[in-house]
Order: sequence, then C-alpha cells, then structure tokens
Amino acid sequence: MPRSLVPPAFFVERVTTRCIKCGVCVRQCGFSVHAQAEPYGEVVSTEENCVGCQRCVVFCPTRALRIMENVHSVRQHPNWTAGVIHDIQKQAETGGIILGSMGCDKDYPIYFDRLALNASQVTNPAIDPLREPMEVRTYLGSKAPRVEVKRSGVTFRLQKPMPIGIKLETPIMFAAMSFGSISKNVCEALAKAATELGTLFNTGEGGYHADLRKYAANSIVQVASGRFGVDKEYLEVARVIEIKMGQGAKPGIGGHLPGEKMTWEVARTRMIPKGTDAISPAPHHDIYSIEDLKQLIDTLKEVTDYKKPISVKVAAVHNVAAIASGIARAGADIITIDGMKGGTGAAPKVVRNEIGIPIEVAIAAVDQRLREEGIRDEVSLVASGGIRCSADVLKAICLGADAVYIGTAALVALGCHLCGKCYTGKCSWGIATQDEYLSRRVNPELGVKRLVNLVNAWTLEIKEVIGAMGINAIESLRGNRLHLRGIGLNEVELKVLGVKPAGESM
Amino acid sequence: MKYLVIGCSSAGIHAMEAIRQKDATGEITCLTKEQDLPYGRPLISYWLEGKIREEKMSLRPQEFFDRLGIRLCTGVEAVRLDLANRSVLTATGQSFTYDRLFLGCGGKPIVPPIEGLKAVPHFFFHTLADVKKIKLLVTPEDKVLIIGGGLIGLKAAESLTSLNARVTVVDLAPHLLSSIMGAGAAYMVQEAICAQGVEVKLNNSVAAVRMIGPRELAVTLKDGVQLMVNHLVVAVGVAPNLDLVQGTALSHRRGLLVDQHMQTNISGVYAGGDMVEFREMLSGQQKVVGIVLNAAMQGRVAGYNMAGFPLAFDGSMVCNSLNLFATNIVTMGESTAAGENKEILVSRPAPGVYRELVFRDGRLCGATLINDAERAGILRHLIYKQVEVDEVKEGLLAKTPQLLEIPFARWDEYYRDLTA
Amino acid sequence: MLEGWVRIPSGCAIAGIINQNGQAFSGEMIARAMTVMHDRSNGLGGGFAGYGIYPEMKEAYAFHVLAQDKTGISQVDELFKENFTVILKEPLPTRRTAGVAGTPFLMRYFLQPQKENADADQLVAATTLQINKHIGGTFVLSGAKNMGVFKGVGYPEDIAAFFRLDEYKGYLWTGHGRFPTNTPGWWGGAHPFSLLDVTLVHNGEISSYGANRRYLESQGYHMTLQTDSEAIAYACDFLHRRHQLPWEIIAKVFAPPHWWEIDRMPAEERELAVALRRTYGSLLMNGPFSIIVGFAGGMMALNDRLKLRSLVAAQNEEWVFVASEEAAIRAVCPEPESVWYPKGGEAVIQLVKENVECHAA
Amino acid sequence: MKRVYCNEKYCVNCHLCEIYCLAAHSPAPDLIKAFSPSDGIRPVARIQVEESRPRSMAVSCRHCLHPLCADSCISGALTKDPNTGIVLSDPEKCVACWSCLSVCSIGAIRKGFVAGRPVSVKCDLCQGREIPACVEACPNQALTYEDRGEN
Repeated sequence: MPRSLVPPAFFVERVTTRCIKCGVCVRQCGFSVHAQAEPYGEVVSTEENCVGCQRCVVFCPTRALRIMENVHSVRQHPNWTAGVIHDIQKQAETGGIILGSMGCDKDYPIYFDRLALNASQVTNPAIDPLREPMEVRTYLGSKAPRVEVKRSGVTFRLQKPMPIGIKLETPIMFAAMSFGSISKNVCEALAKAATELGTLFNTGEGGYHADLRKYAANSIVQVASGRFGVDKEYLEVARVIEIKMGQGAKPGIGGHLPGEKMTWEVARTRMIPKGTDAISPAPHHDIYSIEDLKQLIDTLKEVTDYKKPISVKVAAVHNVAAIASGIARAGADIITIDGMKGGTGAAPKVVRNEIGIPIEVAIAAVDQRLREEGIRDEVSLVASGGIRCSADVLKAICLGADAVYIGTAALVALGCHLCGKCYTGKCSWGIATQDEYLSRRVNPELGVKRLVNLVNAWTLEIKEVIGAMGINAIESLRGNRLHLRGIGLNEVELKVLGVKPAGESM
Repeated sequence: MKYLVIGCSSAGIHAMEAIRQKDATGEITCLTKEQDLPYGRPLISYWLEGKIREEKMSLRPQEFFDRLGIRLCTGVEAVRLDLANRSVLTATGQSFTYDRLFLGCGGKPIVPPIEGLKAVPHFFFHTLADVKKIKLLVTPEDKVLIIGGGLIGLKAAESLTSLNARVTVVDLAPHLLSSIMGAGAAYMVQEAICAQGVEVKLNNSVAAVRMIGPRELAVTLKDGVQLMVNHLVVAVGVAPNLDLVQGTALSHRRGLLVDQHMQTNISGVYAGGDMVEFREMLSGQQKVVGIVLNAAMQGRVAGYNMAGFPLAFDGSMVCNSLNLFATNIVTMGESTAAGENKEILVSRPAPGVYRELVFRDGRLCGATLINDAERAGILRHLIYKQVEVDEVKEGLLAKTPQLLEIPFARWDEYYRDLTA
Repeated sequence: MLEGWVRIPSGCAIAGIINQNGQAFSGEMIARAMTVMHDRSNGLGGGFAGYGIYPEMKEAYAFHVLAQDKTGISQVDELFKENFTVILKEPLPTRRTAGVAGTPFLMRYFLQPQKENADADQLVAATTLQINKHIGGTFVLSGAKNMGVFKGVGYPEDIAAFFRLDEYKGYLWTGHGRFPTNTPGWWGGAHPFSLLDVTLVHNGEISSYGANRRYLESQGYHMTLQTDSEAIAYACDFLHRRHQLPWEIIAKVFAPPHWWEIDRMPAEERELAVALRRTYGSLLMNGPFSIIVGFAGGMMALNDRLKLRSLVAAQNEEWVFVASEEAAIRAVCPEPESVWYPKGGEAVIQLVKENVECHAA
Repeated sequence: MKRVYCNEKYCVNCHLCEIYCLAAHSPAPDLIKAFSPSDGIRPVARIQVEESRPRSMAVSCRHCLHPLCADSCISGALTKDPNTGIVLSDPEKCVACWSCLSVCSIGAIRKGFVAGRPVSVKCDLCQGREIPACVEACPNQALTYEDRGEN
C-alpha cells in the first residue's frame, strides 16, 4: 500500500541537551520506535510505530523524553472526530476489522463517580478502625436458606452442613486473564499474590499452567467455549470452576488468540497444536439454552463430587437481570457479571466500545431482581469490569455485589500503561506478550509485592471508609444502598441504581 | 611454631598470608636481600619509564607486615642452608632457626656463554638495582644492544627507547617472544616495535664482545657482523635461583622439585614461585612457570600446608599480559604453534586486533590476543576448567567473550565456585 | 413530610424486669424504673410491653390498635371479620394525663381465629403487617396472646399513667423512653415494636439498616415505620418463629463474634459460627445498640459487638433486671444480689421457669 | 559477605545499572555531566550488561575469596580488604598492564581512566552507600545485594 494517510498517533520529543545517548530507550521499546547506529551514537525515532506506552519515558535516566499525543491531527469537528476519521483511513487501507485491547474507551457516564458514600455522625458514632477489628472477610458460594441447630448441653451444634463456601480475606479477586494473552510471569504474580492475600485468581480460558498448580488452592479455573486446557486434573485441582459464557469487553462474540502468539508453552497449556489459532467460539456450541447450561453445571458438579462451587460468568447486557435469575435457578453458586468497561486482550473495537452496559447498573439490576425473586442468597454476585479504586469496590458492594474482580487495575499495578495494543503481542511492559525478551520484564517476585501492596492498600481504605459509615463487617455493606447517594443522576438512573439523590436523608 | 621465609616476592608474601590465616600465633620471620619493601619484579621497566614512583612500588605496605605480625629483615641475604639443624646462615653471619622453612628465592638471570662477556661491563634487567644502574649510565643517543627478544628483552627495549637510547635487539629464535607466541602474532609485535625505532636481528646471537673504549664495546655476532655499541643488556631469560640449594640434600632439576603440597623432598621445607619446577596442567610435564599468579598460588598452598592445613595444588598454567609501546599482548596456555591435533583459528574482530585461539578436541587450550584484553580472563577460565566449547567457537572468535554464551547450565553454581 | 416517611435516629432509655417464678407484678414497678431515666428521653415517645396481663383471656389474641380516625377502626373491624371472631372489642382503658396529648383512637380486641387452621400465628402476623401497610394512619401496637403493648407520645411515666398500667399485673415488663431528634413525636414511632408475642425496645441506631431491610424485604416483610427498631423486631420474628432458632443463636446472628475469635474456636463451634455469619450476614446488626426482646416466657437483653450503648443487668432472688442505667434498677431493687455489665455481643437471656403455669404456649 | 547477584531470568537489558554505577563513581554532580566529562574521556561503568537476545545479564566483580586478579597484580594495586572482603584497585599503584583483565574468570574488570591515566576499574560495592547504585537502579529487581553465606 502506498504511504498511509493515518498520521502518527504520538510525537516523540527528545531534549537533546539531556540525552546521554545511552540507548536505554532503544533497547526497551517493544515497538522499535527508537534506533541507534552504534553504541552511544545519535538516537532517532520512527514516530509512526509509537503507541504511547511510556516505557521509554519511564526508563530514560535523564528524563530526556516526552511522548505527546498528536491531538492536532485533524480539524476540530464535533461529529467527525479524529478517532472516527483515522478509523476510516485505517479501514480504507486494510479492509479489516479494527482491533482494540483493554476496555471501552468511549466516555460513557461513569456511575461510580456519580455515587457518594455515607458516614455516621453524632447519632451513631463512626467505628474507629485503629481500635476495632474491621472485618472484610467474605464467603463466595451459595448460602443455605436457613441454619438448623441442635442444642447439646450448654452449646449448640450445626445439624445440617453448609454448602461449600470459599473464604476471601478481602472481597477483591484477580480477574480472568488467560495464559497466552498475558505472559506466564504475570500469571505467576497474580496466582502468588492471590495466595498471599487469601483471595482468588482466575486462570481465564487459556488453561492452567503446570508450574502454577501449587497455587491451585486459590484458583478459579475457567471452562470456556473453547474448553482449552480442560481435563480431569484441571477440574480436580481447582478451588472454583467458572463457566465463561461471556466477557464484558466483547459480549456475544468469541475470542481469538493469533497463531503467532501460540508458543509451545501456551499450546501445551491449552492442549492444542503449537502455532494454531486459538478460537473460542460464541456461543458454546453445546449451550444453546438455559437448560443446556444447567446440564453443564450439573455435570461439573457431578465430576467434582459436589466439592467445588460452580461459577458462571456473563457479560453485562440489557437483560442481564433475567439471565442472572436463570443462572441462579440453573444451580450456579456464583454469578460473575462483567461490565462493558472490562478489559480484553483482543477484540474488535466496535464490539468493545458499543456492546454491553456498565457494571454499576448491571449489578444494581441483578441484585434487585434476585431479591425480588427471593433467591439473592442462593448465589454470590461478583462484579467485574472497570473497577479502578477502593471506592469502586465499596460502591459495587453497596449496590449488591459480594466481591469484585480487578483485571486492568492489576495489570496497571504491574506496569501496564493502557496503550491498548495487547493484540500485537509486543507489549513493552512485558505483560501481554509471549516474547521472552519482553516477558522477563515482569519479575513475579516484584509483581507479587506490587499486587499485594495494591490490594492491601485498597483493603485498608475499605476498612477506613466502612468504619466511617459506622460498620465493622462487610456483610452490613452488601446491598446497603442507603449508604449511597446519587449526585447529578436523573430520576431514571436513580431508580435503576435503587439509590436516593444526594440531599435526601435516610 | 617458628616459620622462616626466604624471599619476599609474590610467593613469599602469599605464603606468609596463608600461614597467618591458619596459625594466628606462629612466629613468622622473612629474609630478603632487597634493601626496601618488596616490589613486583615486572615493575622495574615501568619505573625506568617513569610510569610509577618508587614509593608506590611496594607489593605490600608496611602495615601489611605489622598487621600479620611478620618480622621483615630487609637487606639480609641467606647464604647457607643447614637442613640438619634446621637453620639458615646469612651473609652477615646471623643464624635463623626454623620449624617450617619456605624458599621463595625466585629466579636468576641466565648468563649466556659469550666469549669475553665477563670482562666487559654489562647490565642485567632483573632487579630495581639493575634499572637504577641503567638509568645512571645510559644517556640519550647511546647505542644499546639487548641480548634476548623475550618478554624481558622487549620490555627493556621499550624502557630504554623511552630514555632516547638507540636500541638493537638480537634473538636466537626465528621470531620475537618465541617462548609465548607463534610467528604470525610475533610478526605483528615486531612491526610495532620497529615502528618505534628498535632494530631487530633474528636467528642470531652474540659470539664475542670486547672493550675498545671507556664506553665503546665491539660486538661480534654469530653471523660475523660487527657492531659498535655503548651498552650491553643481557635479557636471555630467567632460571630458578638455586644458589641456596646447591650442595644440600634438596633434590632439584632445572627447578627445585616439590610435591602437590609444595613440600620439597626434605620434610618441613617448602618452596614456590619461579625457583620451583611443577606439573604444567595442560601438558602434564614438569616445567618452571615464572609468572606472578603462579607464584602467588603456590605460595598460598605452601603456606596452608606449613600451617598444618593440607591443601593440594592442581597445576600451574602460563598466562601473560604486557604492554609494548601501544600494543597490548595477552597469551595463555599453549599459545606457541607447536603441538599435535590442535586446531588454530585466527580472527581480526576489529582493526589492530588479533585473536588466535587454539582448540583441542572441542576445548580451548591456548590463546594469543593482541590489543584484545577485554574480558580475556573468561578465555583463561575456559582453558583452566577445560570447558566444552565446541558449539560456541564462532562466538569466541567473533566477539568479546560473554558468559551468557558459555554453556554453563547454572549461574549460581558458577558464581559459588568462583567465590570459594 | 410525614414522619413515617423518614427514619428517625433516636437515643433512648430501656428497661426490663422479669419474675423467674412467673409471679405477676404490677406495671407500676417498670414505670418507677423508667422515671429515674427521665433525662434519657425527650418526651416525644414512651412505651411498655406487659406479659401475662390478660390471664382470664389468655387463649385469645389480644390486639391493641391505634388509629387516627374512626374509618381506620372500621377498616380494622372489617379485616378482623374476614378471619377472626371478635370475642370483645373495647377502647383501651386510659386516664387523662397532663403529659400526654393529641391521643389517637386506641382500641383493644380479643380475637379467636375462625378456622382451626394450623398456623394461627402466621395469620395474625400477616394481619398485623396488612394493617400497618394498607390501612392509613392505623398501626397495630401489639397482637398476641396474653400480652399487650402500651405506647405513645410522652414521657414513659406519663404514658404509664395514661394507660393505667398500675391496674395490670404481669410476670414480665419492658419499657422504653424515646429521644427522637428533629421532629415532633409520633404515636406509631414509639417503642416497643411488636410482632406476635415478640416485642422490642431498642436504644441506638443501626448502620446496617439498608442491608438488613433489603434482606427482610426479600423474605416478605414490609418496612412501614421507617425505624431500624422495626427491622430488628421483624428479624427476631423471622429468626425465632420462622426459622425456630433459639435466642442464644439469634444473639450470635445480631452480634456475632469477630472472625479472629471464630478462627480460634474449636472445630464444631467454629463451623456453627461460620454458618451463622454466612447465612444470616445480612441480619448482622452493625452500629451501636442495646435491645431488650420480650417474648412469651422470657426476655433477652443484648448489646452490639463493641458495646457502644450502655446496658447493665442485675439479679435478686427470683427477679432479673436489665436497664440502660444501674440507677433504674436500684430504684426498684435497692440491693440486688449481683450487678454486672454484659460484654458486647454477650446476651442476657432470662426465661420464666419451665413448669410455671403462665408460660404461654 | 554481601555481594551483588544478578538473576538473569529478570534482567531486561536496560543497562540502567551501568548508567547509575557510572554516575555514582563520577565526581560530576549529575548524570548528564557524568556522561560528558570535561576531559572528553567517557567514564567506564564497573558493571556491564551482556546481551545475547532474548537473554541478558549484568556482570560485576564477585569479590572472590582468593581473587586471581589480586594474585596476578604485579604492583599490589589490587588487594582484598581483610575486614570487608571487598577487592579494591588502587589507581595510584596500577600501571595498566591488564594482567588482572587477563585472569578475571568472569571478565568483571575493565579498562578505565582516573585523572587521565589508564587504570583497571572494578566494582567496589559502592562503599559509603547503603545499597550499591546498580542494585538500587535495577527496575526489575534482577540485581540483589545479599549474603548467600559464601565467604
């Protein structure tokens, strides 16, 4: 194709008085933007390749580099924005689907930022987190409808055993990211961090790498439409088994891991030949109705001798409430709702940006529907997709979630700068890549520390905030929408979220 | 326990260090005929060129001897060994007894059989005293003939040229530095030296010399050529200094014979360094390996054994590094051309750089590097450990050696045995 | 805006007296105890629950109903006719008292379920919820056998006088003085709250009200009175009547041990503690409270886990007293044999002895 | 004694260890001046990164128990400090004969310059710093400064 009309997305500005020509940027850029003829020679940059991942900026020892987004690439037009124009140019040159990674980047309203939390004052005191234990322990899995006790002398004993519950020391788990879309080092960091934190990590649909089986006690393994890596041992070793029916970033479509990323290790873990494309079709070609799903749930329970909770993950779509009700009645113990702002390794940009609904309204709707049907307690509800900070966690729990998944946030903790080019497999931060030269950039030991720090920090913040609310146990926050107030939300949005407007008292 | 150490160069110092490490209370006495603190013999040419001041030349500062509690007697030359009574007699009549004796007398310049040599004034190039004499007597534009084109001869040539003398070097062998390198590399060195005005006469030697004036010497070479020179420097080589050993029960051949524990045939008497003959690990033959590193290692092994800490020395290995004018030369292992079933590969990775590697059944056994000293120690380690390097030959030839390209399975093990 | 619409935070005084032998005693005693705690309430709410006060009609369901107007009463009559035969309908006896004004209609009914259907209690409970939710301005103060709730706007001692409590005798009395903020008093909002024989007096505010309420609503309860005390009362009914849990266990639901304590428990005890928190986590009462639950045959006093509200207990011969302040106890029993301050989450449960006749079924 | 160890699996070939080692040993106040000194001679880092893609590894002195470099030093410039165990090179005594370069088994000694004179330059474990500059600079914790019980 002749010269592309698409202008460089970023400009590289190198302050030559600061550049010591050390070549760090040359060696670190995964997209070969910077080049140097010989050691300590002049450094030049090919701006077209730059994806703005800031690797060079962060590593430049003399802060000589600035990467600036090319915001003046088109004449300002409210309708014909730069994004729209460049997409047309790209498709005119390629004729293909524009791929995107990470989450939806359209500025839909962020409801989390429009909800305010409460505090207890005067009539009842806040609880001092420095003095009282703030309890954020949560159990995932279905709950018994009631507890039957037998009095034996002075004490009591449980008459009927409880259904299996998975103890989370903090209601924050690591989301499903498959080995193949992310590197093995990242998988190990997530698995080890989850174990250290006493929470769970999700293997995603890429199978479960043999070396990481020592963390199996904290694992959630996925059974997706591709059935990658699913065998007897895979199911037996896991703590929770999750049927992946959908993903927030790409509702209704399957997944595609290109053959080039199918290294020997990835192929072995997925149990497919090396070099082949890994297609996970949509839908599951053995689940065309809710009863088929029930059959799969029952089969999985039977195979694992009813010792493991079965989770079902769905994308947040318009009738997610009805879907969730169906799933609960189909015998699932945990329902994961993945909002439209959830991340992905690779998905058509149009699907990623245009399909699905935000997690806030999805959780509110599902929680409300399950309560109306009186079956809210038969399942645990997990919110996923676009959880960015401890406030989001708190608000998701207030809206009705038992726990949340963090995916993109975890990757950002490991260095991801959301350049949105995971599908290329050339991630300069060594996260979404199988290239050994790049993937060693995530040292699992360091990664674990960063992830543990992040989740501990959020958990501390959660404890501080619920203390301010006069609550010292997370159970009292779950579904407690009275502690939320909407700011700048219209009547309908308040109703859907089941939240009163700011200013209205209890 | 009384320890007596004769000679305070590299061997002696490391022997005493080892003794003190294993025997904190033993009495250590060291005799050296050098007047001041011990210095490294190879430094004398750097002194002559003014590249290092005398007070900076000491191998170990006085603090070293105080810290280890060593009684250092400088200017004291041991002249007679009384093995029966375990005592040593010095030139001034003093007598030192010992329980353990270490001989580190090092080497002695070889005096070639030249007719009339003894009758004429001539320098050796072995001690600081020699070079001090040279500095005194040689004046600019003097014509100097150096007998011997080996390491010592060429270093002498370099330092004398720096004194603006006009130097001629004569060597018996067909090329210079014949003891440590092959003809190809030697030719490059010769070119570099001649470019500095040094005249080189090969396959030749001095037949006779006679005095014809106060500073005039007439020299007749083997091929009959007559030369008029002002000074004569004898630098044919160094042989083990067996003065003390002659006439005693200590068995020796070219060098003093010692076992794996550096002990001579007389129990309690140990030796190490240039005066000793020991198994050269690559060839397996008994050789005198007169290099500083070898003396240090042998001294240390002897010291441990003297202090009752049994340790075996697994063999010496030749490894040289020197600068001649602007040319740096490193040779190691079997770097001379001789030897069967050897594969010699040469490369010139950069202008002025010459790398000659010698392989035998997939292992490195020798190297000659000119202006190529960067990380050369890795090659030495490959030779010393006889590492299987068959698949990485091209890499070793083309680039500066890299650990990553050596088929060592585990780095922490590699590091551990380095630091042990 | 109607006060009913807004949840009123309230500090208060509470007290409870029980005679272990089931010996009935005059309501005057509880009134005297409440009087001492005059300053803990602001005159906008007071109320009492008496057990065993209708020995002669103990098989019938006694209803105390409050209505703003006659229509309310007639609608109640209609509703009762559907499922019950009204044995007796009469105004609740009252006495003109200075501190009590704006008195609504207060009626008393004694009913007998028409059909001998099995679950009379369920029917009574449903009827109570029905009245509270659908008949405007009309609330059931109490609806159960051989007990009654007397409450309204005023200081407790005035309410006692107004309802002539001195003329009743019961083996168990609980009392409450209310300190609502920011609004004039409201008869329906006073404590105790009741559903069937379970009554609740509560001092404190529940931060977990939102979560508790959503759980109770999904179990069929309707929150009409907008006070978190109502939620606790319904929770007691749900756990005790519908799930047949003993009061010791209910205390462990409302104020469960902390996880670090649970982790240290022996296996069996831990298994039960974990089960309770997992299953009834939404009924954990978070925030400061002290409550006294009265029920046929006994009472339970309980503090929140951190004991952020006062509660003291005492015992003297066959009497057991609980109250917000020790002074209230000493007003009616100067020298109790033992006085103690129950720890956070540590319930004081006192039943009338087993074989005592007045113990309701 | 504490030594610098490189975990080759996580070395990302950025060479920041070299840059900050050089800066730490340069009299210049900041990095930019350290890299373009007035006398025009570019200083040499005492740690160097080997590259053999996709692998890379930082190599610096092991401070051996019996250091071959000190044993072979003809002027006594290279000595192992008896207390700290650190092998140091004294620039005033070094005559740049490169014997040390020719024997160091891991090639950790480099040709450097001090006051214009060529001398051997090697890692001195950044005396006076809590953690060596290279360990502090490593972005991926491939370099660690620890005592693994070796003497």
